[in-house]
Amino acid sequence: MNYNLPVLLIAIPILFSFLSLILGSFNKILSKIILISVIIFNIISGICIYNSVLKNGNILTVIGNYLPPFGINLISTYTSISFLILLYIVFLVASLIFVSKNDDRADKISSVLLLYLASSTGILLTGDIFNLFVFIEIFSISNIILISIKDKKLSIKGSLKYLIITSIGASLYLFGIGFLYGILGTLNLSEISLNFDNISYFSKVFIFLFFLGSIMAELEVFPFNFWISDSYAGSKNYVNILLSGLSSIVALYIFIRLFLTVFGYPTFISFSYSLPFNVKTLFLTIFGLSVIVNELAALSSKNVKRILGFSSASSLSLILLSLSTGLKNGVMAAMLIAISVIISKPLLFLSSHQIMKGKGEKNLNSFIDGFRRNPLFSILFIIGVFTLVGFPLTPSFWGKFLLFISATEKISYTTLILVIVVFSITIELFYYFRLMHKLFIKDENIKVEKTKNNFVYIFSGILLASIIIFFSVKPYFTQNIVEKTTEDIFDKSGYIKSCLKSGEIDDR
Amino acid sequence: MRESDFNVGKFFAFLFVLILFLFMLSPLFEEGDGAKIDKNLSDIKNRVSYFHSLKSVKEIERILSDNNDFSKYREITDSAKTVIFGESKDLENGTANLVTSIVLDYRGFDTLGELIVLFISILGLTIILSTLSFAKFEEPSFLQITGVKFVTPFMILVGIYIFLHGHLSPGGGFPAGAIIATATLFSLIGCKFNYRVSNLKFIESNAGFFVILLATLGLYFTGSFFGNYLPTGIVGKLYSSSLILIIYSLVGLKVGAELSVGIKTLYNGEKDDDR
Amino acid sequence: MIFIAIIFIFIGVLFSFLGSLGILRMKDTYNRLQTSTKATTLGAFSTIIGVGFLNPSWFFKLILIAFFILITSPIASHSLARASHKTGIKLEENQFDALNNENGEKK
Amino acid sequence: MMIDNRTLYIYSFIIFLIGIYGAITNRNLIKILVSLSIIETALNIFLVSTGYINGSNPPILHSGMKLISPNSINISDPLPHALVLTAIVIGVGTTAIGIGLTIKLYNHYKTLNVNRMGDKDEL
Repeated sequence: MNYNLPVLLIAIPILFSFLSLILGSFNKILSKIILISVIIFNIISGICIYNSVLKNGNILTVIGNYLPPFGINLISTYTSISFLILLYIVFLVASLIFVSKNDDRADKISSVLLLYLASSTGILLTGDIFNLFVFIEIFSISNIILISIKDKKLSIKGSLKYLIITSIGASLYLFGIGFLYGILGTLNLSEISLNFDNISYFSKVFIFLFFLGSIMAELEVFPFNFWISDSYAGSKNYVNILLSGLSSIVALYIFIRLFLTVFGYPTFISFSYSLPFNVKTLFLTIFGLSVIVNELAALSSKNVKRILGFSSASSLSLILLSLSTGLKNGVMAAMLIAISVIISKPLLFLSSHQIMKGKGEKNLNSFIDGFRRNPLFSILFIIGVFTLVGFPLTPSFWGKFLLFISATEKISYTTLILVIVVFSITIELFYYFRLMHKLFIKDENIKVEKTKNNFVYIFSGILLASIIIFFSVKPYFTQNIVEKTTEDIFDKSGYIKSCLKSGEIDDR
Repeated sequence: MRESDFNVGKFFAFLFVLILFLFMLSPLFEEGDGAKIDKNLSDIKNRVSYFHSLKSVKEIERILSDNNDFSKYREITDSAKTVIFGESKDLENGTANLVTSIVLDYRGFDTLGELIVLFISILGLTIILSTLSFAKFEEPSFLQITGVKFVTPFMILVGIYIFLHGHLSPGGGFPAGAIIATATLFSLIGCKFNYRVSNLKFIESNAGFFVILLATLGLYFTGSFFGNYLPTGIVGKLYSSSLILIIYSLVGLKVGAELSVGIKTLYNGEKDDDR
Repeated sequence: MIFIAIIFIFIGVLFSFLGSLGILRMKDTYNRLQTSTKATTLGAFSTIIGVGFLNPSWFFKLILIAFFILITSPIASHSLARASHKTGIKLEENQFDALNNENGEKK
Repeated sequence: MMIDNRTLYIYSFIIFLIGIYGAITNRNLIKILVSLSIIETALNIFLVSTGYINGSNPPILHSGMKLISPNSINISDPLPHALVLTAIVIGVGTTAIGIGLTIKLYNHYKTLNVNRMGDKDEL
C-alpha cells in the first residue's frame, strides 16, 4: 500500500538540482548531463507507476510516516499519472533544446529547470491543499526566472507582470486556505471534499471565488492574461515550449482537481439554486469571453510568437469551456483537445523557430519562402496546425465533435457553445492559413539557402509529430485513455477512499 | 498620466475596494450555520492539529486502522496522551515548541518546499542580476567600523543559539538564517568584508543536499520520506527532538548563506567578485 | 513595586510617542533623526527598567538588551545621517553646513 | 475593545484591501511591490487569527506546563503558525525576485514609472 516511488519523482530532481550547482561549478557539461539523466529517470519511473496504477488503482504515498489526514500525502491517480507522462515528454524536448545551446549560466538554469520539474510533479501528485500552494509558488517563481532569462526589456517586463499577478493570486489562494482551515479544521484535499457540502452558503461562495481568482493567472483567462503577450514574445524557445505545453497541463490539472474533484460538481449544481448567479453560466461566460478575446488578440498581432501564445491561451480556454459543461461528453472532449494542444503547441513553437531562423525580425514576413528554406520543419508546422485546428481524424477533431454533441444535450447553452466554437475555429483557420500561405510564397529576388537543422531539433520535432500521428491513427487507444481519465475525474468517492479508506458520498 | 485622470481612476479603485470589503464581511453576519467560522474557532478539538499538539497521531492511527475509517478521527479525542514538560519521554517527537514539531515533523514536506522557494528565488536573483554591476559604495567611517566589529560576533552567536534551540523556544532555522545574513550585511557595509559568492553557494547547496539526503534516508529506515529514525528524548531537553535539531541547523546555515548571497548580489552584482 | 514599574513603563511609552510625533512634526531628515533616536533610546530604556521591576528574574537579560540598544542606536543614527549627508540632502531652514566649505561644496 | 477573531478578521480585510488599492492605483514599481507585501502582511494576520483562541497560551511548552486531553487543552492552534512561517518565507522570495527585476528594468528605462516604459522600442 505504501508505495514510495512517487515521492522519488519529486525528491530526486530536488536532490540533483543542488548537485547540479555543486558539480556545475567545476564543469558546466556535468549539470547538463544531470538534467537529462534525471528526466530519463523520471520518465521510466513514471511509466512504472502508470502500470501499477492501471493494475491496482490509486496509489497513496505517505510522507513522514503519518497517515492522512494527519500528515502530507501524495495520491497518484490515473489522470495525474497520465498527465505526468505527457508533461515529461514535453519537458524532455525543452531540456534537449536547452542542452544543445551554449550558455554561461547553464548550471544555474539547469538547476532551475530541475526544480521546475519537481514542482510541476508535486502539483500533479499532492493531496494536500497547502502543499499544493507551496508547489504552485515554486512553479510560478521558476516560470518568472525562465521568462526573464533572455535579458531583454520585453522579457523582464513580461516576467514582472507575471510576478505581480501571481503574487496577488497566491494571496487570494492563501485567504481561501485560511477560510477552509478555519471552518473545516483540515488541509487534506480528500477530507475537504468530503465535508465541503456542509459549509454555509456565503463561506462556500467566498472560498470558491478566492480559489477561482487565484488560479485565473495560471489559466491565462481573459482579465488576467495581459502577461501573455510580453512573456511569450520575449522569452527563449525552450521557455516558450515550457510555457505553452507544461504550464497549461499544470493549470488544467489544478482546475480539474480543485473544482471538479474537491469542490465537486454536485456542489456546483446545488450552488446554482441559491446563488444570485449560476456557477455554470459564470464559467461559460468567463471562458467563452476569454476564447474570443484571445483569438482576436492573436488575429491582430504581427509577431509570430505572440500569435502562437495567444492561440495557446485561447485553446486552453476552450478546454476549460468544455470542462465546465460538466457533462461526461464535455469532459471527454476537453481531454481530447488537451492532448492535441499540449503536444502540438510545442511542435508549432519549435518549427516556427526553425523556419524563422536567420531572420532578424520575428514577424509574419519572416515566414516567406519558408518551405524552400526548411522543408522538414514546414511540414511539421503544417502537421501541428492541422492537429490544433481539428483536421478530421486528429484527437482535436473528435474533441470538437464531442463538444458539439454535449452542447446539444443541455439545450440552454447550445447556442452559446456552438457560436464560440465555430467562431474560434474560423479565426484560427484564418490566421494559421495566412501563416501557411506565406510559407509557399516564392521570393524570386533573393537566393534561397537551406537552413542547417540541429540534430536535437529534428529529433524532438519528429518525436512530437509521431506522437500526434500515433494518437490520430489509433483512435481506439486514444478513446481508451480518454474514457479512463474521464471516469477518474468524476470518481470523487474513489479519490476519497484511496486517501481516507472511507467516505461514502453520492456522486452526482 | 495627468492629475485629473488619476483622480477618476482612484475613485473607481476606491469604490471597487469598498464593494469588496462589504462582500468580505458577509460571511461574518450570516444567520444559523453561517457563524460556523466563529463557532469552530473557539475549539481546537475539531482540528487536525489537536492530535499534533498532543503528539498522539500514531495512537489515533492505530485505533483508526482497526475501524478502517480515517474520516471519523474527530470522535475519538479521549485517547490522546498527556504531555508534560520535562517529564514525558519517548513521544513521537520531543519538541517543546509545537509549531516546530508541525513545521519539521508532521508537515516537513512543506518546509522542504519553503526552503526551495528561498533557494530558487536567490538563484533567480543571481541569474537576473548577473549582467549588472552597481556603483561602488562610500568608505565606512571610524564609528561604523568599530561598531560593526563589536556587534557582528554577537549576532552570529545569537543566530547559532536560535537555530540550535529551534525546538525549544520561538525561532528556528529561518529567523536564525536571517540574523546571520544581517551580520554579513553589517560586515559588508561596515568593514568591507568581501566574501566570495561561490563559497557561500557551495555551503548553501551542500546544506540543501544534506537536508534532502537525511529526508531520503527516512525512506530506508522507516519506509517513508521524511520519517524520523533517530530516538527521541525527554521533552524540553536539548537532545530531545530526533531529526529536527540536525535539519534545523542545516536550514539555518543554508538560509544564512542564501540570504548573504542575495545581499551580495544586490550590493555589488555578481560580476566583479571571483571569476 | 508594580506601581514603580508602571510609572517607568508609562514614561517609556510617553517618550516613544513623543519621538514618533517628532518624526511627523520635524521638517527635515536630520531633525527627524534626532527626535527619533533620542526619544526612542530613553523610551526603550525606561520601559526596560519598568519590566525589570515587574520581573526581577529577567534582570540579566534586560541589562544585555539595554547594553545592545545603547551600542547600536547611536551607530545607526550616525550612519543614517552620514548617508543622507553624502547623498546631498540639505537642511530645511538653516542652509549653513559646518561640514562644507564656504562655497557650499563638500570638503 | 476586546480583541477576538472577528475583529482580527475585519482588520486583516482592511489591510488587504489597502494593499489591493495601492497595487491598483500606484504607477511606481517599488510602490506596487510595497503594496504586495502589505497584502502578504494582511494574509499573515488572517492566518494567525484563524488559530487564535481567546485567552489561550502560546503553543510552546515551558517548565511546569502540561497538556492534558481532552478538556484542559488551553493553547492556541499551532498549525496556522506553521503556515504563516511558510507564507512569510515565500513572500520574502517573491519580493526578492521582484526587486531584482525592478532594478533591471530601472537600468533599461531609467525610470520607475510604469506608464513611461514605452512599447515602441521593441517589436
